[in-house]
Amino acid sequence: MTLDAAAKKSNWFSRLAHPGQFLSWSRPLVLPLAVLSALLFAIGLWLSFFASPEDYQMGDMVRVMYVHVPNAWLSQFVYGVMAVSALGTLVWRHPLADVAGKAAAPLGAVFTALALYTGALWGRPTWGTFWEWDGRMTSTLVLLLIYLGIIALWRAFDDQLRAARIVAIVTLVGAINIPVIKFSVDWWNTLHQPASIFTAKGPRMPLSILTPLLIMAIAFTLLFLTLHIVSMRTEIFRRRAETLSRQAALSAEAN
Amino acid sequence: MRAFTALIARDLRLSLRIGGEALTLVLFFVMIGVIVPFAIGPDKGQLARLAPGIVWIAAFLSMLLGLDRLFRNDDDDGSLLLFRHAAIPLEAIVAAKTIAHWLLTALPLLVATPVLAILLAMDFESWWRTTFSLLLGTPALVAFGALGAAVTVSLRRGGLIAPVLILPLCVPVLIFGVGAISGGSSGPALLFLAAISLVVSTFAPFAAALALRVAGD
Amino acid sequence: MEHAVFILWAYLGVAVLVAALVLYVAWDARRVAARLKALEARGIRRRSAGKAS
Amino acid sequence: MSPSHALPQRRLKVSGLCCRRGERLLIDQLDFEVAAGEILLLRGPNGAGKTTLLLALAGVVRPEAGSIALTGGEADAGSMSDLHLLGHRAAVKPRLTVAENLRFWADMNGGERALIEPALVAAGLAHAEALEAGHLSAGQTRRLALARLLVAERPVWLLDEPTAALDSDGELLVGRLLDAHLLRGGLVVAATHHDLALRPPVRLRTLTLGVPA
Repeated sequence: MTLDAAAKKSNWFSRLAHPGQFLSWSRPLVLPLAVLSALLFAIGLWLSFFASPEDYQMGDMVRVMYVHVPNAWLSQFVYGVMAVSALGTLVWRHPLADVAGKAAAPLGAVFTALALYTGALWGRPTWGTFWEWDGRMTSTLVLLLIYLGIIALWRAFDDQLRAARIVAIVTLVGAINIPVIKFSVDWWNTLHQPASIFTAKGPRMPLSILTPLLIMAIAFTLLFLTLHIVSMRTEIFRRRAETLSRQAALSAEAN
Repeated sequence: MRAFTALIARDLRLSLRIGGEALTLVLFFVMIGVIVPFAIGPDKGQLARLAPGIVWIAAFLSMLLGLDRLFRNDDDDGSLLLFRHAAIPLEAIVAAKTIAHWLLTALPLLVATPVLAILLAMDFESWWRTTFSLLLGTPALVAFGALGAAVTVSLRRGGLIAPVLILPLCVPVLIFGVGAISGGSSGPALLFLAAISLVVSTFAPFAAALALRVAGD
Repeated sequence: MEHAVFILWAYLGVAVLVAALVLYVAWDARRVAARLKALEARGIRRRSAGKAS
Repeated sequence: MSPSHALPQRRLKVSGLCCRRGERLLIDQLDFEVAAGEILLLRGPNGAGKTTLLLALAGVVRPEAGSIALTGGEADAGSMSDLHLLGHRAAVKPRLTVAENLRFWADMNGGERALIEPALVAAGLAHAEALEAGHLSAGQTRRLALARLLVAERPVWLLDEPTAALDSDGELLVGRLLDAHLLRGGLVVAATHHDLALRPPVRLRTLTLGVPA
């Protein structure tokens, strides 16, 4: 039995990922990201409302797609971010990975809820129902439940260091659900349409619809990145504040 | 191997000696079968149609009920700490405890399904299918349950949060479990169910053991 | 625009929830920063403050 | 006790060990070595990190920095089953009899069932063999926990307050067990407030852990 605590690597990544370093390099990023995101939202919204044609099949309901698809994409992307953070927590025991995972969970839950909400509103006129137990909707609902479970688990622990590693295990196990969502449309084909952007033969939609969709997707992704960075900074500050107040309590006891 | 079987034997013996635990679980399982006709009305045809799903839900809830005991007792009296230094790795210990838990919580339910079948007006064919699908599916439920129990072992209010965590993971088991019962093309669903059980009960001990190690740190 | 109601509700719901999220994140950031500042103003310093920031 | 054939020789080497519990750095840059046949006593006030150090040595708590090496085995792997940990909690099941408890741990830790009887005699529990462990007193439960160390022979013992809850007879018992273990080439790290009743030619060292900052 030989136990060696991991030697500190000092490559560029671990230096950038040090919480203190992260605080200083992320600060100037927040405003530009927020502005860029807002700008893209303005363009995207204008395009999707006024400058895009009606779909020959879906009619004007195509406009719901411009908010539905980005949220659906984020619901899975954010989980991907959490899964990578979980690996960072378990394998490299990186404190910033804990923070990234914790900050992402509520954001992911909101985007997943929005994906379900817009999906329901899209489903009513096109399929005649708000909710159908088809593969993709069900697995997205399951994803929302997983997000909520993870948030509950974070809150149940007092010791955030231990919480980080245990939540990481749950996050990785829950990641099984992501491929299930991805393939559910093929396995369990009921109502939801199959993939139409990332297919082997390239996008299956005209440029006039693809453009606003992509712009909206990028805008939403930038919004997530902005919020994620801010939440991570908040979480780091929160941990510092907790350390300080514990210290204050200890020194008050000593006096 | 001796340690593996000794652990299973101990858990079984403890449960039998304390007594009543398996019985309580069976009672709970059957009571769901008693409650349902009150809730949806005693129409035999409707009951028979819903029966397989009700049996699965009853099995699922019973499994959640017994979950907290899986590691809690051994954690409280310090056994869990010593298991790290046993002759077999912690993963094998989790596997042994999971098997014992399956024998104590799932097997009695399988034995009790005939009672439920009569209460819910199931015919022989659908009873047989239900029992077989439970036999194939419960290992996955128990394995996910072990993971949930391991993750929450260091939490005092863990009993509440473990079901919330594993419930979404168990959804595919329920889908294919019930799918295997409803006639017609039940073959693929049964295969899927068996595959899920096999995969989950293989990898869950590793994840659960990891969680137990973290919890002790 | 035969489905204007649904489209409107979809965009409205998304706008409201996203706005709520943004406001919450901003509010949380301010609150925590204020708390940290208050603690530091009381003269409490982290032992590793020198090397960390 | 069974005839005193020698135990496998082990050497415990700790260097630059740092352990953190929550926010506090309990153990800071600790170095020591314990050889076969030696006992190391850990001293220090409550909260000084004695239990944490034992847990770190047992591989339960992961150290923040530094290394713990247990050498002398055939291979480094599997050395988790080289050691016995005796903690505050007895790991005794009240609804199993005394003998069943011991048999379980003998099986679990790869010991021999033939050692159960001698262990019960050595721990002074021979008369209580068929009793459910729940009926034992606190001191007797402690004796049962000590007997667990005897049913599976392992060279390294990590003991946390081994004499807790024991009467003076029990303290002598701990002394006898430790003497025999050390004589056979065992290695002991024990956290204790009491002086252990060890027989004089003993290779004893003491490590006093600091007061918490």
